[in-house]
Amino acid sequence: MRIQVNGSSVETVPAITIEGLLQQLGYENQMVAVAINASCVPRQTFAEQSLQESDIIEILAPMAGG
Amino acid sequence: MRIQVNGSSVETVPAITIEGLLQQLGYENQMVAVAINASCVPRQTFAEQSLQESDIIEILAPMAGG
Amino acid sequence: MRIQVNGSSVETVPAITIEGLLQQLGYENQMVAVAINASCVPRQTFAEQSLQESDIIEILAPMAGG
Amino acid sequence: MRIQVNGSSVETVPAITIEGLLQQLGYENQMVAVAINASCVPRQTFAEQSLQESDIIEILAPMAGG
Amino acid sequence: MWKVGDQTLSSRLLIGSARYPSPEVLQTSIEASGAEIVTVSLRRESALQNKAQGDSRFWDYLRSHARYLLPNTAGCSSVKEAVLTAQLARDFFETNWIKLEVIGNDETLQPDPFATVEAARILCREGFEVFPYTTEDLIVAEKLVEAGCRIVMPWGSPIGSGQGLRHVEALQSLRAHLPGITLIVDAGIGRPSHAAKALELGFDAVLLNTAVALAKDPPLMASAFKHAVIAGRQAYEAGAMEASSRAHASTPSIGMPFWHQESSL
Amino acid sequence: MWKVGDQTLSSRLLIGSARYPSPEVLQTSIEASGAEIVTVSLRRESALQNKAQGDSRFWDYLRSHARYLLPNTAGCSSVKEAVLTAQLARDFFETNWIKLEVIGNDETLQPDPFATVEAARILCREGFEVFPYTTEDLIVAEKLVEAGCRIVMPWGSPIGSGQGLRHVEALQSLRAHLPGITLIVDAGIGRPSHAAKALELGFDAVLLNTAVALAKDPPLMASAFKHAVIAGRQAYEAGAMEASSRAHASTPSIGMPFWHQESSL
Amino acid sequence: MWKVGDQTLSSRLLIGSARYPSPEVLQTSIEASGAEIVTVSLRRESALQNKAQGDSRFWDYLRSHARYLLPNTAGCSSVKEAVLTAQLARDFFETNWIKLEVIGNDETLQPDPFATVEAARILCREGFEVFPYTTEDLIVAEKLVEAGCRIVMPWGSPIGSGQGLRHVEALQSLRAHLPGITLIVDAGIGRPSHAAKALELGFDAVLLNTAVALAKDPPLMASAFKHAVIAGRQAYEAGAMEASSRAHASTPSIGMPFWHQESSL
Amino acid sequence: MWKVGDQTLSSRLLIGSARYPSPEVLQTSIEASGAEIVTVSLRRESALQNKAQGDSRFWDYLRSHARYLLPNTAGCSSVKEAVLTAQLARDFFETNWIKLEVIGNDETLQPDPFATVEAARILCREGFEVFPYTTEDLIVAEKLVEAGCRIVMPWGSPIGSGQGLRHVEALQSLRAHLPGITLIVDAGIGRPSHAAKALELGFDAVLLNTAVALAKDPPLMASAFKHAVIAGRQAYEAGAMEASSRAHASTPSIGMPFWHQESSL
Repeated sequence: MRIQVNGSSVETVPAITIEGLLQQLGYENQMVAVAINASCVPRQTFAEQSLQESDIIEILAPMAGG
Repeated sequence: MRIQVNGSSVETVPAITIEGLLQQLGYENQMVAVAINASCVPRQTFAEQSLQESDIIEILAPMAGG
Repeated sequence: MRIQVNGSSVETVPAITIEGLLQQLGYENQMVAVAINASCVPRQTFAEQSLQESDIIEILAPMAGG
Repeated sequence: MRIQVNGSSVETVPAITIEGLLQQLGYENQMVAVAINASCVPRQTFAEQSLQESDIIEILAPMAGG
Repeated sequence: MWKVGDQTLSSRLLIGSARYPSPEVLQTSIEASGAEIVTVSLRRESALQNKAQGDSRFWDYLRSHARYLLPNTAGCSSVKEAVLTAQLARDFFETNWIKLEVIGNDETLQPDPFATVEAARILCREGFEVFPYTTEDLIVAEKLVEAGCRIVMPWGSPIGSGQGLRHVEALQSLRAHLPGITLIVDAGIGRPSHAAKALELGFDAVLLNTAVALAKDPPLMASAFKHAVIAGRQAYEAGAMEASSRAHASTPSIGMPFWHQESSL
Repeated sequence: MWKVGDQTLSSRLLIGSARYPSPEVLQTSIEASGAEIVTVSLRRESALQNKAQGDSRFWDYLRSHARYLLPNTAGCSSVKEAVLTAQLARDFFETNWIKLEVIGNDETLQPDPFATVEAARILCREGFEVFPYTTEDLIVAEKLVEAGCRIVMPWGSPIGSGQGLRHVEALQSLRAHLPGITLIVDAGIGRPSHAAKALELGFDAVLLNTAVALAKDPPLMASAFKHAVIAGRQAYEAGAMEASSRAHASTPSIGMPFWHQESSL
Repeated sequence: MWKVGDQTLSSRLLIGSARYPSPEVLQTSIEASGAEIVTVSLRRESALQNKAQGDSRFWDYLRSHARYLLPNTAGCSSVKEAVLTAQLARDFFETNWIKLEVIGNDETLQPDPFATVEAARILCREGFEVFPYTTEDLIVAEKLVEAGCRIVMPWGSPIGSGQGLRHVEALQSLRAHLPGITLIVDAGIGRPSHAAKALELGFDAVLLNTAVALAKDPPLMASAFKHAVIAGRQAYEAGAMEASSRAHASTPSIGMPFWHQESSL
Repeated sequence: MWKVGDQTLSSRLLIGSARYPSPEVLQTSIEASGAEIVTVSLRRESALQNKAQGDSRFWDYLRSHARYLLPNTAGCSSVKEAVLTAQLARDFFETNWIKLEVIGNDETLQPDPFATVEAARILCREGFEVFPYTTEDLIVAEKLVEAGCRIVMPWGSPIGSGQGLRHVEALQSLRAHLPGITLIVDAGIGRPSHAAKALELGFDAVLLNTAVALAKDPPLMASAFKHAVIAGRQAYEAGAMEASSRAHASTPSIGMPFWHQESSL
């Protein structure tokens, strides 16, 4: 299926979990925060939470801030 | 009947009009603005608008302002 | 004889008066102030005051000022 | 003889030295600076320097300062 | 000439009518000021006792002489009060102009930006020309414009303090970001130099009261302000020099006689 | 009306004649300013080449129209130069008035207090009416008075900088300590609000040049300053209110209708 | 020692982690500053390319060394964005602290008081400890407190401008009216003297970033700020003298020798 | 470490010894300040009555603990007095250091630039290391340097007023024009932020007295100033950012999630 990740189109297996997506994209060892369709996804649910066609995903990482 | 005018209790005939009240209180030749129960009463209705028991009346006059 | 006028060397007849010098230099109709060797020369003495070899003359005119 | 010390009149023996004066006034154990007639007197000359009738003496001591 | 709301005016001074030593001084001060807009208020009439004395002279004069009256909502501290006061004033003074003042703190007399914006929205919808008293906050001013205001009146400094323009950069920012809005500095003007400065910054006008009313000679001070707003506006139109951190000789340095050159050795 | 030296004047604005885009603009600016005193200078005449052009128009105009000329010693940096320049100016301009300027630093154009006082002493003895350009330093001003000056001209800020009055407290102290002396703020005035402020502080007049000459529209700016000095002086005479750190309601709070009382609950 | 939220801290300096020349300089600067709270942000990870380089060193360091992280909502300009960013940050950084920043104007980076108050209300209800970035407006600050904030962070001047405290009287008013609230000056601090001044006024702490990050020598500047906040706080506790408009001799004038009395003749 | 005269010092704070509530408080304050130079004075001893009490404790402590004493000529208002006082102090305190203070006005306690320069010239010729108290006037400072001074001490504001640095641009000009001279801000420092600012501007040190002595807790205030001069000096050495009139985001704006882009629509 096709979803949006950080503004780019990405092809995944259907009903992929967030954990699965992060593995697919090479983030497995990194700490990130994830929002689906502008809602916050708690980190402890990454393994269960599965995605749907056309979902808009944001993967965020810590950065310097003022 | 008994109403409140500018914070004081006043005894009037029942269903007195605003015009009647202004006469009773000695305002007849003065220009004033009137509110009944915190609502503005247009001047042209002073002759018709009658009051009810316990109404709260404010009679306001022009004053210096900054 | 040779004198300095406003920083330039000028050749004149000997013992020329200031009035003579101003004529020679083309200032006759202009109002100017004159200093000889850093001393002020009153205007009413321009006709009598004669110059000497090597004198340093400043001819000044009115200008805008703040 | 009579001299002025810090604005007051003081009676001393004639030709008293500064050291003598300081003893007479009870300053012997204190560090002070001394001026005679508005001139500075070096401390090491206190024993020799003698005073004259009508001298004006200032005895100064260290004080807080900003 | 400039426009405020739909009216064209000559004077860029708006004047308050309060705190004068007497109605006569008020009258001569307003005349000396050249102001065409005078602010007024509505208050409880204590009719029975002293009606038709002092204050009625005040009102008779203003009614016949002030070109435009600008009623205010002074003393209001909630949306409801301010809206009701505005409605009463419209009916009484027969004008849709209202100086909207919703106070957020009784000690500092600061405007409450939240209540002011909300009241402005209601009053603009009801057809009022709202003159809102506000701070120099750009975001609040933008919300007032969104709410329908064509005029915004930032304070210079606290009401009646006479401190002049406290936050000049913020006022400049307001002017730069709201080019199409009529901006009037209201409150805090203490001296003609403050008024001149507001106009120099491109503000359209100033509104003041205490600075004239509490001067030792109010009519003379009113005249001083009349000149100050002319001075400030002309300076704005004349395009002032930029201030510089360095000195620049005004008298040209060319043609210096020799003794000048010498002395620099 | 006020007095400077032995003359009685109406205008409290003294204006410089330098840096204008053209002699015509100079002329209309001076007229628009209402100034009765115009500063001028003396410089080497480059006679042979371009005599009687631009500059002679300048001079013809000033000679016939300026009520009082005030020659300066601009560019001098020693006592000797300044005294000589003053003597030449007196002879040429037929006035004992001299704006004494002895510069101590070519970059900041600050006055040299030591040379200024010494030159002032010499010139006062020679019968000049000395208008000394100085800082806001009270002690230096007192020395100038001791030297014979009846007029003292502290700077507002560096010459041509347009920064206005940099050291307001020091200027106030000067005014307070020298009540009988004519005090004119010279240098640094950039905008009418600066001029108004100087007059509000009790200064007798201001002298300026660059602020008018370098405005985009010099005659309009000259008019702006004319109004500003009137505003400032009237304010001084009218007795301005004291500024306060607190707010004070201008509209009286008596007679508030009940909904005001409610809202404070 | 002081309290912010439920934590007890020694240092009254909060420091940002952005704009440093390198992660090493960031690290030594934070250490030199003595700050216990470091602000951070969340942004889109461009994972595939450059993961685990520069930025992960940054994160590894902060995770292990910063005593408290304070995530921000920088760049948000609506309530919805700010709330979502706060929720993500809480989950990621495992803290309920959030520096709430809702920008009202992209050029001036001013806070939007309306959106900030609304977002603060939502976040406080959700159990966040909200550190709201706001102006010096007292009424807005009071609304933030009403919304549940125990901390209010007024700006000193625009973000990154380094102008220091622009509106000192307004900040003093804020301190005086909100005695029980933790007040932190955020934004605009450019120099240690600015930080010291904020603390002298009774503010509980300062938050800064650019002033250290863009100094030529950031760790040394961080140390400078460490000393400045100590200086400012000690001064506040020590009870500073009142400033006076007049001079007062420090050296006592008693016991002057006679030549002093003479010279005054 | 820095040099003043021929001595190398750690602390950039010079402290006065007057106006403390007690000799004990003076002592703990000096210790807390870290100052190595303490100013003192000479006055008429009223020996007969109360000799060797309070004041002798003061003197015993200073003699044994202050690393350097700096006697002053406080109260002098003529060249003659100042020179004599300096000579007595040299003999008594066994130091050629002298804080030269020649007052020109008893109310404002301003220095007399004329007498100060003349006295400085005499004292420098006699081998003194002169620390002259002066204004921020560049020309006067240059004359002091010409007279032989290696140190110049401009005031920040009037003695004992606590107003801080009144004329910042003038102080900056002084620093820029006298790069090789030791510049110490003397007088007017009221708070640590003032001291920090002086150091940030590149001044070598500050001398203060009243700000510590009249604090409610002088030793704590002394410590505050100790930190402030460290902060200010480190900031100067660390190269502070330039202040800007505009805002600049500290948190980078790259990598914003989509909802940020949306909200700007």
